[in-house]
Amino acid sequence: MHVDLILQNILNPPIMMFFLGIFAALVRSDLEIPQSLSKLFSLYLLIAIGLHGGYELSKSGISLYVVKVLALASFMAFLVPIYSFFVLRVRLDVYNAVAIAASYGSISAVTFITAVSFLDSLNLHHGGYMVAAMTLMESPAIVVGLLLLSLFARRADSEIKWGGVLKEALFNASVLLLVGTLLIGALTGEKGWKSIEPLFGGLFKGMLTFFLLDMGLIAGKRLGDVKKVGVFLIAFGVIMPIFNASLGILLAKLANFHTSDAFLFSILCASASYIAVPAAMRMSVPEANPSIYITLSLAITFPFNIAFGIPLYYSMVSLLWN
Amino acid sequence: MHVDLILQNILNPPIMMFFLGIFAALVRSDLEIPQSLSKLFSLYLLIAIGLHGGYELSKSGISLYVVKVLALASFMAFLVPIYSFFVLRVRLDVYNAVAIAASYGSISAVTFITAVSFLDSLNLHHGGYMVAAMTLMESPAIVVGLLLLSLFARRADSEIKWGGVLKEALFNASVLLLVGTLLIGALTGEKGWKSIEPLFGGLFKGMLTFFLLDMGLIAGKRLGDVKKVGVFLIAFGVIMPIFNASLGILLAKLANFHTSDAFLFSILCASASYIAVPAAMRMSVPEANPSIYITLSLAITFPFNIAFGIPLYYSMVSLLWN
Amino acid sequence: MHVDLILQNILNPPIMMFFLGIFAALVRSDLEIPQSLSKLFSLYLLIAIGLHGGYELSKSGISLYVVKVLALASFMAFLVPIYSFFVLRVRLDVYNAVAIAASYGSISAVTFITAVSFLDSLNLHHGGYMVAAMTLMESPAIVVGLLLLSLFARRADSEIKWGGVLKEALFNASVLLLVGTLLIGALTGEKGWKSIEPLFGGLFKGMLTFFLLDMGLIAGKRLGDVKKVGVFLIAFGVIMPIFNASLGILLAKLANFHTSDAFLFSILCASASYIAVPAAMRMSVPEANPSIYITLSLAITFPFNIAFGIPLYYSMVSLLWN
Amino acid sequence: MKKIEIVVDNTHLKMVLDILESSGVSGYTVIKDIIGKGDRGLVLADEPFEGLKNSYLFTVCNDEIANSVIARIGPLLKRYGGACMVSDVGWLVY
Amino acid sequence: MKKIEIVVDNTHLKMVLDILESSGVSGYTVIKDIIGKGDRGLVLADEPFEGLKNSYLFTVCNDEIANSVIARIGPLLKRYGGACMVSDVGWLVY
Amino acid sequence: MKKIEIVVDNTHLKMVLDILESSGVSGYTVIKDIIGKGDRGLVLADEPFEGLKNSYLFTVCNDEIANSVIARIGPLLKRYGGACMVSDVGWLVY
Ligand SMILES: Nc1ncnc2c1ncn2[C@@H]1O[C@H](COP(=O)(O)O)[C@@H](O)[C@H]1O
Ligand SMILES: Nc1ncnc2c1ncn2[C@@H]1O[C@H](COP(=O)(O)O)[C@@H](O)[C@H]1O
Ligand SMILES: Nc1ncnc2c1ncn2[C@@H]1O[C@H](COP(=O)(O)O)[C@@H](O)[C@H]1O
Ligand code: NA
Ligand code: NA
Ligand code: NA
Repeated sequence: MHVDLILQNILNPPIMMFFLGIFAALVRSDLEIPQSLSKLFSLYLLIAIGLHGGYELSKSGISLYVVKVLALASFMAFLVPIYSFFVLRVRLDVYNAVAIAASYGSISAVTFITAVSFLDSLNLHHGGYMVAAMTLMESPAIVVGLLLLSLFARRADSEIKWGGVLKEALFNASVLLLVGTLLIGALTGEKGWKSIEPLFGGLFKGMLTFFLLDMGLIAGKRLGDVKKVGVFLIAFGVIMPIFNASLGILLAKLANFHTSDAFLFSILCASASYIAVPAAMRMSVPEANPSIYITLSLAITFPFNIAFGIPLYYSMVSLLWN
Repeated sequence: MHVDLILQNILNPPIMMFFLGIFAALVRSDLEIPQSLSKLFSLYLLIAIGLHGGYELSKSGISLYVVKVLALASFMAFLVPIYSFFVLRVRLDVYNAVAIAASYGSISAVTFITAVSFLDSLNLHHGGYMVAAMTLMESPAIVVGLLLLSLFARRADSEIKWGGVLKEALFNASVLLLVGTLLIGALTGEKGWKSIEPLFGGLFKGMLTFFLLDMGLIAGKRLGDVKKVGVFLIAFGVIMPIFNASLGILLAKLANFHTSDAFLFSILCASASYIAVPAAMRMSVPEANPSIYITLSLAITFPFNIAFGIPLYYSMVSLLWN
Repeated sequence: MHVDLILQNILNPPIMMFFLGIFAALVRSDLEIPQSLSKLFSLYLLIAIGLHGGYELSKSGISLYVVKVLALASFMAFLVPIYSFFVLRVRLDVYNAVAIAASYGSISAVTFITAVSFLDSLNLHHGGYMVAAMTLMESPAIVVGLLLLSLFARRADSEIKWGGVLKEALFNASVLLLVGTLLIGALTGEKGWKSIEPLFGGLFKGMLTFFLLDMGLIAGKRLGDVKKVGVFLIAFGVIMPIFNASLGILLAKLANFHTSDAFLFSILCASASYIAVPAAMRMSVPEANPSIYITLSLAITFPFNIAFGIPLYYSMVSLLWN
Repeated sequence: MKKIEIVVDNTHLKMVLDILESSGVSGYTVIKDIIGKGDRGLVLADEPFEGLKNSYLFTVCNDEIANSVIARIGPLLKRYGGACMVSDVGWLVY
Repeated sequence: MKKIEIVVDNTHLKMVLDILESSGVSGYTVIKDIIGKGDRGLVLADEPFEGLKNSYLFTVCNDEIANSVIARIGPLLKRYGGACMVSDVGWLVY
Repeated sequence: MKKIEIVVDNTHLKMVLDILESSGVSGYTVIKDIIGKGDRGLVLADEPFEGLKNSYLFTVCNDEIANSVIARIGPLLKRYGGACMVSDVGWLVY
């Protein structure tokens, strides 16, 4: 990996604002971003990426290639939590292993969006179907996690409330928004997109910049909890993403993905969920400690991917594809 | 009404986002939009429509035609609550009849704004005075409602606190913002508008799209209350708007309005208030049940107008004018 | 001062929205802007001015002239609170004198930003280093204030917690954001700025317009407290800014500042802090009455500078420079 | 001392505070935009119409003032809805 | 009458409210997104994952209902964390 | 058990929480940005300067800890303003 690629990534307003946020949290500045603004930014980014992806889909249509991408995405979403679980079981009880494995089997939309903006800054573009791939990869890990739980845990009341879990998997805010806006973007096409492009297109990178300041504050506040997490899990939080990304890149190479798609796919494999999956886990695996699984994905894997993962996976892809 | 007109209206990002919001509420998704963001969107839209309307007025000036439009708007604002009251009295007590009649005599700014964006998507434009007309139509129904109350209700402490009511009618957030921004837009003219156009012009449709997702969630949550409202009132909530719009269109034809103005006027007649008037009613008619009058205008008439009213009234106007 | 300069200033959407906000507060309209939106606007404006200033700095570099500007800015930040203190001691106890003097020694970023937008409307531009100057002027007054306190107050527990105070001075939200975004803007340069310009450049004046409505509401609500403040302090709140601005202009003339820089420098001298300094004072001078020092800078000096100070100082500069 | 706790909608909050002030309480504390369920059904914190949202407030005062407040609050809550609790509490005087 | 006060995370708030309703309380009041510290550590109001945030709620009911609520709430809080207080309170009937 | 309720401005909230923690309470609950009126006048929830806004907090602890908390909170509230109430409460142990 060339040093300029790291610089290329870091010398970007969004990434630098992320570090500013971490810095503010570490020096205990009184800088605070109200929760409702976090919501504004994250809703905005989901809607923007969904509408834009849908519009791109309306132009490109759904080819065999797209189906292949979506199939491989779904495959990884089932595979990653399984092997992660067994790796985690080396040191952890079943409950925490399930919760963490499920988080890493799912994705982080903000990581994906930051990678998209990295591609943009290299003037590379991605297909709208990658947003569909992201959406497909959000929820399977929840189901896999609970299957693992019912196989390996000996709980008194071991019956899981599958109804609630499936509802959460299908209709959680992020999946619902992404599926909905993909559809809306595809149905309203060029004319629809043009009318809302000034908000959902033009401001995209600026809003990401604003939001990553906030994410930096949030991740920075959790850095204090990292030591409680232990060396094994810290190592897991860094090595697992690299492994997942590498496996993703390998499969993408075998499946002949385009460069940008392979890169974004590696990001999806590498990133871990800190909202949707924890919500499902808190509900169905109360024995697991949320401050472990959230800290791991939010304060270790998320910053690692944002700062080093993006240039690393990108250079791996560049090496293999050129 | 041609089917394409309905499609033309529905295949618009704002309208589709409204349905996505309703869907999210119906499947009880955890998608939530904090109250302060609703405020952001609604303040933004009021300010944007006011500043833009004022700027348009500064270009067009106030002609006799404009005076005619404003006069007819005021006339309807007094007339609608009166006949609505007598229709409602067939089934309801005086208090609830007053509260509902007043709501339907007033207007819904979001409905108006959605209609404006529908016109825009047809490349049709409206005069800034239509925003003035909307503003004029907000409050008279409150006064009419309380006059009806003092005529027909036999309350122990029947004296109404007119001071508070008139203050509410003149200085409620929406009237104050619209009058204020109309003035500011008119006084600062072209130069003023150009300097703020990127925010208040360019982002307009995108912000409406965002806001209608929120309105969909809000209306969707109230859909459960609709059955409590009863068949008579549900019918009222659909038929009354159509009747009011038709009457508005007829008068507009007689008064020789331009096509776009006639359409927007019909929307003003058809729409019902779910904020300003309820605020006044809760204060002065505590006997009326707010969950009836708000549910009716918010969960029945508002969605009806957004989805079907807009193309319906537009095709009625097209028929008569061409 | 020509009347057109006042009009030129007032016939601007941001300033007129400020008055609309004051009006709404005075008539007790139910218009309210949630706290989190105030935060959104103020964070946005700080980030935007910082990133833009940093980008300008990356173009211009740091010359001897820039060093001169920054030096004079720091000088005034130390000087103003000292003489203000002695003026205030004529009527006030040590504690309140310290708190008010410190507020006037610091700056108000919103006043500065409004002055920048006034310059823009005259098609005049300012150097990015003026944002650095503003940042430098934020905190010295806190330190000076506490030094004055330890010299003149005879407190039982007179030892001041310097650690906390210096942390507050260096890492308060506003200083941290400005320093951080100046650096980010400078490091990411042209490419960085272009990517976020649609949000942080294009929307700037619109966001200021929105925010000043809010500031008008906030200042208007405090107008009722003004009478409690007394004639001496009201006079102080108007005359001190004029004096500080005049002194600033004189020094700027001697130091051969460019016109726009001199004007912005006068604004920095004239404006008073109502957030960062009060935060430090409430912590270290609990004997002082916050409703006096905040009301003074927020409800008197801030509106005065916005409405009259800007054209006044600008015409003084114009007179001396041409 | 008595602690009086009240839940009332925003439309009538001002009336309640006026009663408190004119009864001579030394202060009060208000938490706005809470969620509640009672005879008038469920009231959410994100009603589009602000006046329908509930606020929670409490005041601490001596028994005499408490009685006068309760006597005046009762009819108001009866008419407009709301809830009111009274309990004994120690008040830290320093 | 008894006042029961509960702090519980948003994930389990609905369960608690269901228990209240099915126990026959006449109403309840909820304040969302509060800050708390207890056995599970510090819970801030701005967790990115909403389900971890705490809510505070109270209900006023007669002694019999209170006992049934407490009996049913106990196991839930034991499993998922949370806090519960009970006190005597006068309830204004008008 | 005792329930101690405190209203204090955000500037001094941390001091109060430090006192609670060092006195050995098992937990506390905080509601930020509330509205209040007392000797220092009206404090709104939307002051531009955050440090002036009020927070409400409570902790439940045994009598001994309560006494120590009260002894240490008193001087602080005397100097900076604020309010403090104490009452008896049952604490659900599960
Ligand atoms: N039994 C209760 N316990 C706690 N809060 C209540 C109770 N009853 C009513 N409330 C509160 O008072 C508000 C108004 O009550 P109501 O007018 O009966 O709908 C409700 O929305 C609740 O917040
Ligand atoms: N002693 C206490 N006093 C007041 N609130 C408490 C206490 N203990 C716990 N809580 C509240 O209950 C929540 C959950 O407690 P826990 O499950 O023990 O972490 C905490 O976040 C606090 O808000
Ligand atoms: N009698 C009271 N009842 C309820 N809350 C009070 C009372 N007195 C003061 N407070 C609260 O304590 C805060 C600070 O009080 P003070 O320092 O006296 O202004 C006020 O803003 C109120 O929120
Ligand atoms: Na993953
Ligand atoms: Na109408
Ligand atoms: Na100054």
